[in-house]
Amino acid sequence: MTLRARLVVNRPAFTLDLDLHVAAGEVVALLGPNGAGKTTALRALAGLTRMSGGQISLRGRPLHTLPAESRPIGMVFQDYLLFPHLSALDNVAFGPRCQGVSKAESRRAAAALLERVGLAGRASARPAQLSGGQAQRVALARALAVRPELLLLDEPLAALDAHTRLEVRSRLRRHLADFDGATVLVTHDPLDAMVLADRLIVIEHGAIVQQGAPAEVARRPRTDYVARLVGLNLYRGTADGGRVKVGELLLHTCEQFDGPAFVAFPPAAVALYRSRPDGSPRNLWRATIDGIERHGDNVRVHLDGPVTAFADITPAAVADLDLTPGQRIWASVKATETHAYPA
Amino acid sequence: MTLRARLVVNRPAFTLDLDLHVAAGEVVALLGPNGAGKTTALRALAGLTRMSGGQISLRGRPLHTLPAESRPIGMVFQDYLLFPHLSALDNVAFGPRCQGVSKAESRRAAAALLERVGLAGRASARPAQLSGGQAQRVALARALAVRPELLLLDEPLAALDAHTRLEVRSRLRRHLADFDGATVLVTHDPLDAMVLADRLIVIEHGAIVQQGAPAEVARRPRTDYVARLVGLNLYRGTADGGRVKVGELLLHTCEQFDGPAFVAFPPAAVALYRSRPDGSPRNLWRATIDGIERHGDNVRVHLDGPVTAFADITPAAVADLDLTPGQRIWASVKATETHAYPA
Amino acid sequence: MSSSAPERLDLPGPRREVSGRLPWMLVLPAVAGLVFLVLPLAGLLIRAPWPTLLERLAEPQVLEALRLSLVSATVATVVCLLLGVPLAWLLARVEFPGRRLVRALVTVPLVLPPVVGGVALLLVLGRRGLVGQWLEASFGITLPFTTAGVIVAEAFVAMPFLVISVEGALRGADRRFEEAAATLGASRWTVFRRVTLPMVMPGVVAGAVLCWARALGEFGATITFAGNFPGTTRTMPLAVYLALETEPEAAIVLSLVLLAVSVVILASLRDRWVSAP
Amino acid sequence: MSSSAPERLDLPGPRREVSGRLPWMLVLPAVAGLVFLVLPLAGLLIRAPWPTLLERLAEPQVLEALRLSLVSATVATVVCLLLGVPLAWLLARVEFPGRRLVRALVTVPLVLPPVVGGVALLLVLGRRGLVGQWLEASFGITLPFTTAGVIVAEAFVAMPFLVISVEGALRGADRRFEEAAATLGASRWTVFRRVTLPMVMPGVVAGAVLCWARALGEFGATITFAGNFPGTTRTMPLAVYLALETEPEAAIVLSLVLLAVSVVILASLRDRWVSAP
Amino acid sequence: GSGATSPASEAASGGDAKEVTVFAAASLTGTFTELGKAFEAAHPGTTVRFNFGSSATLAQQLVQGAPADVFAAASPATMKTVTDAALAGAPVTFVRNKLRIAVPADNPAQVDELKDLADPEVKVALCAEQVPCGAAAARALAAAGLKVTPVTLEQDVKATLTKVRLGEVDAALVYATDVIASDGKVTGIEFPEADQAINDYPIATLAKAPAGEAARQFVDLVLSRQGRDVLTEAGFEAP
Ligand SMILES: Nc1ncnc2c1ncn2[C@@H]1O[C@H](COP(=O)(O)OP(=O)(O)OP(=O)(O)O)[C@@H](O)[C@H]1O
Ligand SMILES: Nc1ncnc2c1ncn2[C@@H]1O[C@H](COP(=O)(O)OP(=O)(O)OP(=O)(O)O)[C@@H](O)[C@H]1O
Ligand SMILES: [Mg+2]
Ligand SMILES: [Mg+2]
Repeated sequence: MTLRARLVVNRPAFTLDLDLHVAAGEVVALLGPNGAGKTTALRALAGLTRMSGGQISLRGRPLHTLPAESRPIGMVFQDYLLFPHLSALDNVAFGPRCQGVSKAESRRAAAALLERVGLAGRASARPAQLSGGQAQRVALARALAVRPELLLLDEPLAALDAHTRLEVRSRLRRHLADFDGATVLVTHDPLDAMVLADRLIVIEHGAIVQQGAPAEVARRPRTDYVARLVGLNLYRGTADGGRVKVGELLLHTCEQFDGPAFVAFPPAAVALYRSRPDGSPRNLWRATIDGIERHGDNVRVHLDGPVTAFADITPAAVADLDLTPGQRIWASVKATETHAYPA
Repeated sequence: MTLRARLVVNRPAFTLDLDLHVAAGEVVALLGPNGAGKTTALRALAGLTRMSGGQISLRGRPLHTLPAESRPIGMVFQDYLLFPHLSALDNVAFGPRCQGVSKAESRRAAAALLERVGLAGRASARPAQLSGGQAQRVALARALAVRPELLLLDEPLAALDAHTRLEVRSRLRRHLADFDGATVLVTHDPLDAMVLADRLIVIEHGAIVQQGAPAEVARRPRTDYVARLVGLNLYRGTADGGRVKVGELLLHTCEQFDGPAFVAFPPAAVALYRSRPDGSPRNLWRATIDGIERHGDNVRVHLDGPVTAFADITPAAVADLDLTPGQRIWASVKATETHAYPA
Repeated sequence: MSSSAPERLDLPGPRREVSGRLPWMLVLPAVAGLVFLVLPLAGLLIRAPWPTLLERLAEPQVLEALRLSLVSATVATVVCLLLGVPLAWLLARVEFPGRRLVRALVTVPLVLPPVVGGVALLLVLGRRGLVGQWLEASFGITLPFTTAGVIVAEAFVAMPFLVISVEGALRGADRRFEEAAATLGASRWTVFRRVTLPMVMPGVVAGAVLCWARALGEFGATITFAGNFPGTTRTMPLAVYLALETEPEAAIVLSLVLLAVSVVILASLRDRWVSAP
Repeated sequence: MSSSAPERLDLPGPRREVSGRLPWMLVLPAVAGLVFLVLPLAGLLIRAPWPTLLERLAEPQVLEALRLSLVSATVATVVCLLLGVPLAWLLARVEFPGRRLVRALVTVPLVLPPVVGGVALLLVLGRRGLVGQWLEASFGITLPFTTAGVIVAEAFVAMPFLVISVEGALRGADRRFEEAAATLGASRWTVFRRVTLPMVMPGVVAGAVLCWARALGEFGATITFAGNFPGTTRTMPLAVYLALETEPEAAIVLSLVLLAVSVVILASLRDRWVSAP
Repeated sequence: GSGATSPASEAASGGDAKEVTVFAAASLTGTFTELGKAFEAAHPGTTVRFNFGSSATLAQQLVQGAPADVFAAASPATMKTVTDAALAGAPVTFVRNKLRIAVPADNPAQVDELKDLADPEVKVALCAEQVPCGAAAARALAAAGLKVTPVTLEQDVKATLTKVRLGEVDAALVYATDVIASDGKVTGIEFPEADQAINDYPIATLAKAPAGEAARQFVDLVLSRQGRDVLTEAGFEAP
């Protein structure tokens, strides 16, 4: 293990208490809703927020006793924090300079890094003259420039446009693959997390609610937040063989087991009917339309009823069914698309 | 037309020159790569950046002769700019107070707006105590509080987590639907643009490169940036009946016309083969693998060759084909999936 | 390990800063600077005639001078705030021709030896002065040799401190918050009052402290413009000057009284104000 | 219309500000403040004996005093920067017990009447002073009656201006940039030198200007501590004071020379520094 | 406070003058304060308000229209500024002040007479020639035919005395009154050349004296036997 940490931060209305273990070369993504404590956790790792308890060790050496500047970390901040009085180049060269590298050498390294993030032409610009996304890329280059053992990224791609994002994401991925230290990445974007991370840690209210490989988390969400993140409808209930009781509703599933359970199905698996259908779907309930919005090429329908659910249907289907908010409707899901797993 | 504007801003290394017409109740999304001039355009509309030329009229009245504070606008900034010395509530109440509404009434309205963005519980927090996403939502509420005729949003959802984003997005959508003024929205997220906007304007290097309904733009991208944004491979060539010549390569398409043309096909339509296939696909070429990355549940393969392209294939296919970067390979696309349209 | 109860950190010292060791390159000169500023005070304390100190403090003249000093310095500071903060704003936020010259002119009262400043005030606001004549004829106001004159002299000498501090703070402030306020419909006055001013409050407080302290110690302009009448214009520094004529020890006592009062006032006020935003 | 050539805006006036009309609530007091500061200067200008002015300026004694004033004020400002900026940093960035008291003590030289300040300096650094005795015995250094003494007196009186301005600027600066620098491996000293200091440069410049101007106008402490001898310790304010005793016109001329020189220097320097970041 | 109008104009508007405003040189602080009390005792209902300062500053204030009844200056030159402006009647010299050599109580440089000051080893402080004590010192030294190089030329006699009190200089030329006021911390040495450099203190009522009669009565008190006793006790000499 490269990084082993227990991070405890107490604030008046908020407590963070996390165990974080990241192997050498591993990329861990920290996901969670706004205010979950992701930034706080990164700041504690960086030595910028005092911990109320816990400890951090990196490659066996204790880190929490070191001041921020002695920790072998690189950090990209949520709002960049580029030094306003230095050019983009000098911002990137700042770290190497602090490590005692000569001025000329630092600038050469910085220029190379700026090139890598596609900003060779803006090297002499001040941060105030950079657009939001340009600034973000300079911040990324600045953090990479110190050749850190632990890389901390607070939403490194949030301000990038889709085009640049793809490029920087895949470059970042390659860099992270070369990188033999530990990486902790905060992001809101499930795609970033899936592409970049080897493991996801989902935190809510300062505590871990789920962790695992991206595919595992995506398949078996354990909280509403994760379910929305990966685009599934999720319920908690009690399994009894092949059936799970969720409130009033009984859902048939493929899995067979007993006890507390989660049930999940994708919005696209939900079919809607104006009148009660006489078909094979085993899971059927009466719902009220709460809202309709475009969602990619499809339309996402918000359903209220014994369970709240999203249904994704085609625009053609919306026209056929003549759906309007407030309307009563039948919803069904095939048992084969409904997955249950122990809670 | 509610808003008619021609925005001209000259900077040493950058010129913005846009025509912008937004109808009452219409939502226009401004998309473009980093540094394209999106923020500059919004600032010119708001009266914060001096225009070098052009004019703005809103409901027939000239706007460009008014100072910023007299323009009936609401603006959400890319980096929030919440007043650090005021509580969240007082930030939101600031606008109404400036319009002469009584203190008690302003605070009531502000509290209602905070409730709408789901932050009723953080009303008394200072901006420094809010997480990034919370701050963004307060900024949104603050801009809505002035009941603007023209709403300017600079990446209003960028810092929100997927869960909150969905909620705030659909709430924002509902608000924009009620709203009878014009809205201009800057975003990097194609989904935000598709869901929220009635029309997209894509700008690059300060000029409009494409505009139209979201579906139209998504189907027929006209620049590389837009193609990546909507996830298509795009090439420019010369059509000659059902065939388009792109560099060395001849691509067969469904459409029949002559002259300069764009050709587009989705990455998922690209099939890869270790040896030359003997099948129906008419469009076949030899490519080199430039990179491989996870992309959602699939794998995205970067191809080099007569044309550069992305191919999305399943992880199982990667294993079967035993793909590695640098490898030579055959790529094909069916003519039925290849769309051409005049350039 | 991952499920163990949170352990307390074992940090050396009770107040260890997160951001590391103090750099001696900064601490050493800082301490040297502090010693340089405070040591002369120690000299005064050693020389002070402690036995007679209390009895001197009870003299009504001393209390009168102290009260007058505090009142006039405070009123002068208020005057400076009312005129100086807008002036600083003008210099920092409005482009006008000759701004550079105006900015340099603001420092004039700083460079002018205070006694000459007093003469200049007499030339302008004295009974036969340019403006003074007219003030007396039209409104019956005479400033020289009155408490109002003391305030005018102190404000004249102390205002540059305020203006320059506040201007520096204004230039350092992020103007984009003002832009955000403008998009919310705030006029420049509202922006100033509700956004700019609260954001530069630490700078204003620092300026006001400088201004108040300078006004409290003002001597040359005051004695020249307002004279030296007990009860109306004899502030502590003037009393100190007269005491130097007769008994130098008394002058030290009076200075220490002035210092003690101002240190107590500053120590009790400033942190509260400064830490507000 | 959408394809017409860009038209020039027809804006009233050549320098119209984007953010709207100037608020009279600010402009009025600002102008009043400016008049208040500059009007007495007008009084001096009117009274100045213009015919004899040039001839007086040619006097070698005047040039000597001017040179001495500029040199000693500049050296004193450098001393204040070297000691005062670290002290301001200590007060703004390091928590230590008694910080509030120390912050108030820093203002002591402001409140102390300058003559008493000079006496205090003599008590400590004079020939028989606490430290002065030892300085003379060990290093043969005596400060009173030397140019070094002038610098010490000026630095003592002027340093609080620098410390308080810079401290205000430091408190106003966004500390998160310092955090970012720390994560890049910068020690607190490097953070200070390469991030904090450049970011608060406008505040430092403002403080240095105040400090320099105050040192240039220093009179009481200088004459008391360093004495008054042409060529070594007679600065312009001392020359002005003595001239005032016999010919007030000459004093006005000397003051105007001092003012003109400082206004020219400040007007030519400050904008360049201030607008840098 | 009562700051809106000046004390003197209040007295003037009272018709029957109840207040005498005296502008006096700072070196008269002790003696005049005592005489003021005596005057108030002798004229119940009348108060004396003093404005002590440097004679030059006071003259400047008077020329600029300061309302005052009496001006007592520390040198004829400053009085002349006021009489030249036709602001005062004929001045009368009411006391004179003689120079002394002042040395620290332990007299480290063993100074006994004026010519010792010419020794380059002796650190000497003099008043600047622009102020009365400096002018007097120059005259005395000229009379003795001595060339003294001081280390400093002080702006007033008290500043000069301070340098001696604190031992910064070995000797200085100050007034006899200053030596007496120093309470033994400074030793005064008489020297014969002092007779050539006597400083006169003139006093005058001002032309537009609002207190009129009372002002003349105060001047009379200063010139009276009682006034002379107070002044000579402080070290002044009768003219
Ligand atoms: N300086 C502070 N003082 C008090 N509370 C704070 C402070 N900074 C953050 N908080 C609170 O601590 C909690 C965690 O904040 P944090 O910034 O770590 O969230 P986050 O997960 O990074 O959210 P986001 O995704 O919105 O950036 C939030 O409730 C926030 O309001
Ligand atoms: N104050 C400035 N001075 C000079 N150039 C600037 C300034 N602000 C922006 N620019 C330049 O103007 C161009 C447009 O910038 P703008 O901020 O409008 O881009 P943007 O489209 O909003 O980008 P992003 O998506 O990254 O926010 C960029 O090339 C940028 O570098
Ligand atoms: Mg965060
Ligand atoms: Mg932008």
